[in-house]
Amino acid sequence: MKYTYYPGCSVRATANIYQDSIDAIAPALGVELEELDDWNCCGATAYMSVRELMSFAISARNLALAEKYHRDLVTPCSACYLVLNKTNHYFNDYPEMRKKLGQALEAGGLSYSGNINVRHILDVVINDVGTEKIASLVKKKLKGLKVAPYYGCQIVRPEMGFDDPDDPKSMDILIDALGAETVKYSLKTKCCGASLMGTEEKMALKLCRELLADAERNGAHCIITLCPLCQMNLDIYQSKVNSLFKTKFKIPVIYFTQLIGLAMGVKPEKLGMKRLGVKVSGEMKRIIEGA
Amino acid sequence: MKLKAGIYWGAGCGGCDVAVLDVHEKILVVAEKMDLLFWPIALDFKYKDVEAMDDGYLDIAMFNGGIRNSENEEIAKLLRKKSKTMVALGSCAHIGGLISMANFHTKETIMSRVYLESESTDNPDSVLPLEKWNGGKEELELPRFHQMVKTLDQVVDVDYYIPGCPPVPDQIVSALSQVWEGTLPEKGSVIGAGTRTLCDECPRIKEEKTITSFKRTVEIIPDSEKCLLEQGLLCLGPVTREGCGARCINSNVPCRGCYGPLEGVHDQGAKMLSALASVLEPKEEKEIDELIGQIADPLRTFYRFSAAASILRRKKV
Amino acid sequence: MAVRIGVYICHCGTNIAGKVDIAKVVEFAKGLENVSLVKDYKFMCSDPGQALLQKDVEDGLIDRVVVASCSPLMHENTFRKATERGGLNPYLFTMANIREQCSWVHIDSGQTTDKAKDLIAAAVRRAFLLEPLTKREVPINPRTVVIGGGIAGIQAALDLAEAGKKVVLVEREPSIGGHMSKFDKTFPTLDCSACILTPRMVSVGQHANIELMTYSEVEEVSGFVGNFNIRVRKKARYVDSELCNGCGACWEKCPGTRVPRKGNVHEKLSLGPTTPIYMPFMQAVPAIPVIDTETCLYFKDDKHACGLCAKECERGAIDYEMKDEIVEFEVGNIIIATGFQTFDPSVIKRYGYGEIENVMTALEFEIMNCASGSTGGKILKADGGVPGSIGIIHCVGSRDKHYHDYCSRVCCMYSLKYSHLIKEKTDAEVYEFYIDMRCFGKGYEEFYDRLLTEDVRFVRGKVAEVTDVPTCKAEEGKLIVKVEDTLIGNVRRIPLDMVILSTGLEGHATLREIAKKCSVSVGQDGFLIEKHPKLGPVSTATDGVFIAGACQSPKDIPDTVAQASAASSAVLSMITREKIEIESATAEVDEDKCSGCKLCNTLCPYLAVKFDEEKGVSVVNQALCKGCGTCVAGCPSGAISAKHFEDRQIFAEIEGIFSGL
Amino acid sequence: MSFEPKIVGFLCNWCSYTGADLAGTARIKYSPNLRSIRVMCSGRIEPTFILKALYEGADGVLIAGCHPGDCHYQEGNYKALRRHRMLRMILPGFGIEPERVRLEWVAASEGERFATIVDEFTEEIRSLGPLKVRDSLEMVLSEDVILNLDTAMEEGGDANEA
Repeated sequence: MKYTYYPGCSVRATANIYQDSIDAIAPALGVELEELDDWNCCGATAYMSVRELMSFAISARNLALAEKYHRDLVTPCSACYLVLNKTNHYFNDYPEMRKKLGQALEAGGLSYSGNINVRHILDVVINDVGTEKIASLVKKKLKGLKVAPYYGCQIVRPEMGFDDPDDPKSMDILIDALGAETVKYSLKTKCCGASLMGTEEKMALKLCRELLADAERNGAHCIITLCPLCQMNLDIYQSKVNSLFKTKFKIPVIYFTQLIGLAMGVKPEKLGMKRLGVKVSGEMKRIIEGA
Repeated sequence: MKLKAGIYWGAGCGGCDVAVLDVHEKILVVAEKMDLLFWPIALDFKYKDVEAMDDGYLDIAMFNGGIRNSENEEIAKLLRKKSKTMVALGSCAHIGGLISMANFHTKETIMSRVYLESESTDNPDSVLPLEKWNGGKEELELPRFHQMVKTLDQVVDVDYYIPGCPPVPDQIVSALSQVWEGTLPEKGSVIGAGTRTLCDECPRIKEEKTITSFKRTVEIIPDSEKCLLEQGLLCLGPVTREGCGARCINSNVPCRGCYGPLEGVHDQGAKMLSALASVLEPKEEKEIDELIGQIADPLRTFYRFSAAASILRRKKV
Repeated sequence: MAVRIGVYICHCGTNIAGKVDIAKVVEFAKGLENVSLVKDYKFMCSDPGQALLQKDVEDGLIDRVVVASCSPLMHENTFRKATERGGLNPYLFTMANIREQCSWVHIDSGQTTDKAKDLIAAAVRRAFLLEPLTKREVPINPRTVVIGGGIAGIQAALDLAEAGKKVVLVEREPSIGGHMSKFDKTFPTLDCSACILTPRMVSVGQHANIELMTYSEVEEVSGFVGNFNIRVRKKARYVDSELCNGCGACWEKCPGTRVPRKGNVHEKLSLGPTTPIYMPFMQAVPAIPVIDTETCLYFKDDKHACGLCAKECERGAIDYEMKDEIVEFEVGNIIIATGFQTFDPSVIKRYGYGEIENVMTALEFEIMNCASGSTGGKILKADGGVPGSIGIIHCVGSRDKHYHDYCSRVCCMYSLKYSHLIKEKTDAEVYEFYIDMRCFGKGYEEFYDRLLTEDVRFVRGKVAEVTDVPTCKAEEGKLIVKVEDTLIGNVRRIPLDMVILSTGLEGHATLREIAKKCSVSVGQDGFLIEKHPKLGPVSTATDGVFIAGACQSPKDIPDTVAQASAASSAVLSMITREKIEIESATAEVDEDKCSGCKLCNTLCPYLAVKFDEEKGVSVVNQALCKGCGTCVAGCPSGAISAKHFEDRQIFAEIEGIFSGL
Repeated sequence: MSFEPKIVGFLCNWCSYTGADLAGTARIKYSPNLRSIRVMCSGRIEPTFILKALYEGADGVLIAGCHPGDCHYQEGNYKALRRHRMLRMILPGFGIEPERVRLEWVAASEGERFATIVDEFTEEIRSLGPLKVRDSLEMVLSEDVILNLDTAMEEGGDANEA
């Protein structure tokens, strides 16, 4: 299965462990990712509310480039997934926007017909690769590992495309397929506060605390996520949450791709496990190393 | 007294004339009852022989082939004048026949296709048929190629129709016997055929129909016991008059509609379309389009034999 | 003899004459083929107007009638009758609609007049080809089947039975009573539901004219108005109703359970015994238990070791070998009263139903309130404690684009009733989260006013979510309702002990199936479509099939009872007629032309077209045919014709439209 | 004078004809180009009727039935839909734009919608221009016309010698 790959900025910087873990497992899953040549910023969420048209135009450039590949465009980042899909939607459903974007692209010597399918890498893993195949690749039993699936907000709002936005289950079934245990995690689609971290830090930390507390209350050994922003927020800022709210959270927050890698027996270093903010310890360490 | 008869071919393939010959030994019965006074394909007669006849001299004229050019039309009118009974023999004279599929093209496109564009054409000077040619001493005149194909009854008054492409020989004899026995039905009737559609004489098992896919004959070997339409083959039997003895059906091939529709059906193609659409399975526009998209050349499938007799008759220009 | 058509052109005061040049149209009509007289009149539908054409028919001046006036939907019948009074077959009349679809809708008077001419020319051509049709009558079987034994079915059955007519009442559940039997009090009067319902249920059980079939389902309906055949499956109860005296010894000794053994208070909610052999509630009619084979130990165990109830039954009424029974009978009319089911709120994940303890549906809360139920009418939390605060969320599944667009009409009122009951029984704080309060019935607004004085907190806003994840101390161990209070313009988080979801009403899951059996249509909202939304609320497109209660739309009890009585009186009016005229303009097969291709066999929604194996042709059952013409268009050989809408008549109309060109 | 299209409408009795009546009752104004023929159900409408209307001189044909799921006769409108989709496939063969035959769902309560549809359709047909099937056919036939037989023979009888 070959796809056009749109990495987005995060996985090439703050979230490079995401990229590492994808690289480590993709060949085994039979997923070939050909990077979109000359891609640019997705347009990002914040910019969209400041200069909408400009933002759409930036985003549409990626879609126009991708069209030449005649394949689905896959991104690992929820923000990119949201923005690219939103651009697609506006381009296809609003003739006025289509016209304007068409002109903008034309000025850059490009054109777009609106036929690119933008997908999240989780969608590819669950629906194209399939849990059956994933289960067959498991070498290390993760039995007893309690995992809280955290989907975050951008992938489900306003709609998810490949799962129920109110109660997504894709990572839940993935956890089952890997032999670990899904913990009930009712905040799975609540905001982690990432976009507030620069402006309203205390509010953002409060949102993080709620997510961490609920995971801990439900006995989770770790949280898995599919978004570079969520991961960074919950992982890097965990110590700040602890100092502000006098809590003692020590919950590793990893990418679902890392969990797959661990189960497949990939060396933790290759998955970027050593570069996490909150290191794997206690029960989780015992299960991972013991298995 | 022997009946006086004439047979003529208009625009056709000659299959109907052959069908007349195919009555085999029964031709003797025919010969006993009738004198053939005009049959250009088989016997040496001239138009002037016909012209010389008194009006109504012939008891019966059987005209096969459609009306494609001015000669066809002239002779149709001439024979009408000279005969008491005018019979349209075969699909072309009856409902236009295969040749009337030409009505989906204009005269110009046909001419250029045949004389200029076709793969086998060698015509470097782009010469097209002329209607008149002046050779200095004398002027030659060729029949004019008409804009469209017409059925016989679109140019003259027709008394009876014997359908089929070609008509079944036995049916020709039985129709003719009605002439000499004086048992002809009401004027305008179809003779030498049944009063129901082909499904009546089709021996296959018919069930209630819900069509989920269309197949072409090259794609499957149909079950020879079951209704072909139910197997997804576009069989025009339901909309076609019986009388052929289900020739195609018995060869495991769907009916193509040569015997034409029953009385009261104004447009064989549209009727088939209406009936067929009724029993398709899908209800959503997209699914419907997907399914009917499987029909190869729907226009010429539904109107294979009856284009000239259809309501619209031709492609509008 | 030549056809003589009379054309009558109506001015309709100035309604037509104001826009259509009547004089020109009259002149035009006079010039049409086969028209022997043309008259115009101020109001054709008036008595003198009708008399005008009637007399011309009587005098033998004309033998076809065309009236150009309003819509046939308005006055076709009027003029048909006038034609008939004149001595002509009413089907030799036709109409041209030059008002609703002409003079009222166009601006340019010249174009309007031209259109009127075309429409009249079309009608005249059609009239020329019209054929007389015979009126057809069928006798009506005086017996009626009522499907559904809720309050609607009970009311309809009793009305008919009291009038001396035989009724078969078919109920899916082991007892009649429906949803109303699960209610404790009814709004707004707060009278006890059981007290008003039970006597009616008993009357149904005892009435000589009512044959009651409970735990039974209608399997097949065939036939047509006045002459329906009904096939019912009586499901095996495993208790012989002839022998059982309802003593209860069986369930008292039964060791099994239908509810989770270790379940909490809410999971164990029940009105009747929770054993596998049970009565749904104590006032059940008939008072005969039934065995739930899913949970019964005898049936679950291959060795059939249990058998305790059979040992306990003094009358030997328990019969484990009992089989389903098929019963067939004939009736003249059908009343569908299958009621509603409540919306399943578990699909709204945000409200946590089924996930979070103490989030319950209205119906569960209703059962909890019932004095004879498993909590003895006490309002309790899942752990058995007394709630200190309760929230009621309105419009769950109703007025919501994602679920049902419509308002369920009863939720506001029952929610108010709950507030009152909670206040009466506990000291709990009560919150009502509403979008709009809809208190439209008699005494409803007064009830709302009363609740406003009972210290209930009304919060106007659609609840975003119900969660058990706390964000502060005060929320720990509570359900938190997150809602935008639109009256103060703030998002609030309100910690509560219990949340009741006021779930909406929807057509019963089996409604589509029963509708199909009875040839009745289901609308996009999932309820049955009545004949006319205003003027035919209890009849349907199928003659002899009537509807009552919440199967037509969400309804409260008074409206349901009213509609049930309306349905039964409609049935009575049919029965009293003894005979009914049925559609004359039906489809007909010319058997000489039909080849038996069976193409038409699947087309009829009323199953009127059947294949006659003996003759080898398809035939249209004239009594079942409603004249839609679908089979006619589908018949490839032209063997089926539509009386009054024949091909040639429609062709003539088309030609008429263009005859003036 | 600008081209005034003539459109034939086939309306089902229960939804569309009633909807059209409602437009009247509400005095909603719309183009006067439609001439309606009432049938009981859109399931009765045969492609033959449409071809006939086009042949006789209609520039466009409107078929209107109940919305899917709301058919008075349960499923007649689905048959109308399928027939319409199939008819669209063959119309170009007869040189007729498929857009000239339009299928719409109009409920009994949709008077305004009916008026809008008629207005829109009228304008669409206006922009497509006149159809004139019959006129064009007659013109073609006149090009082919054979002289009266008797005169033809008098004038050119000799030419027939073969």
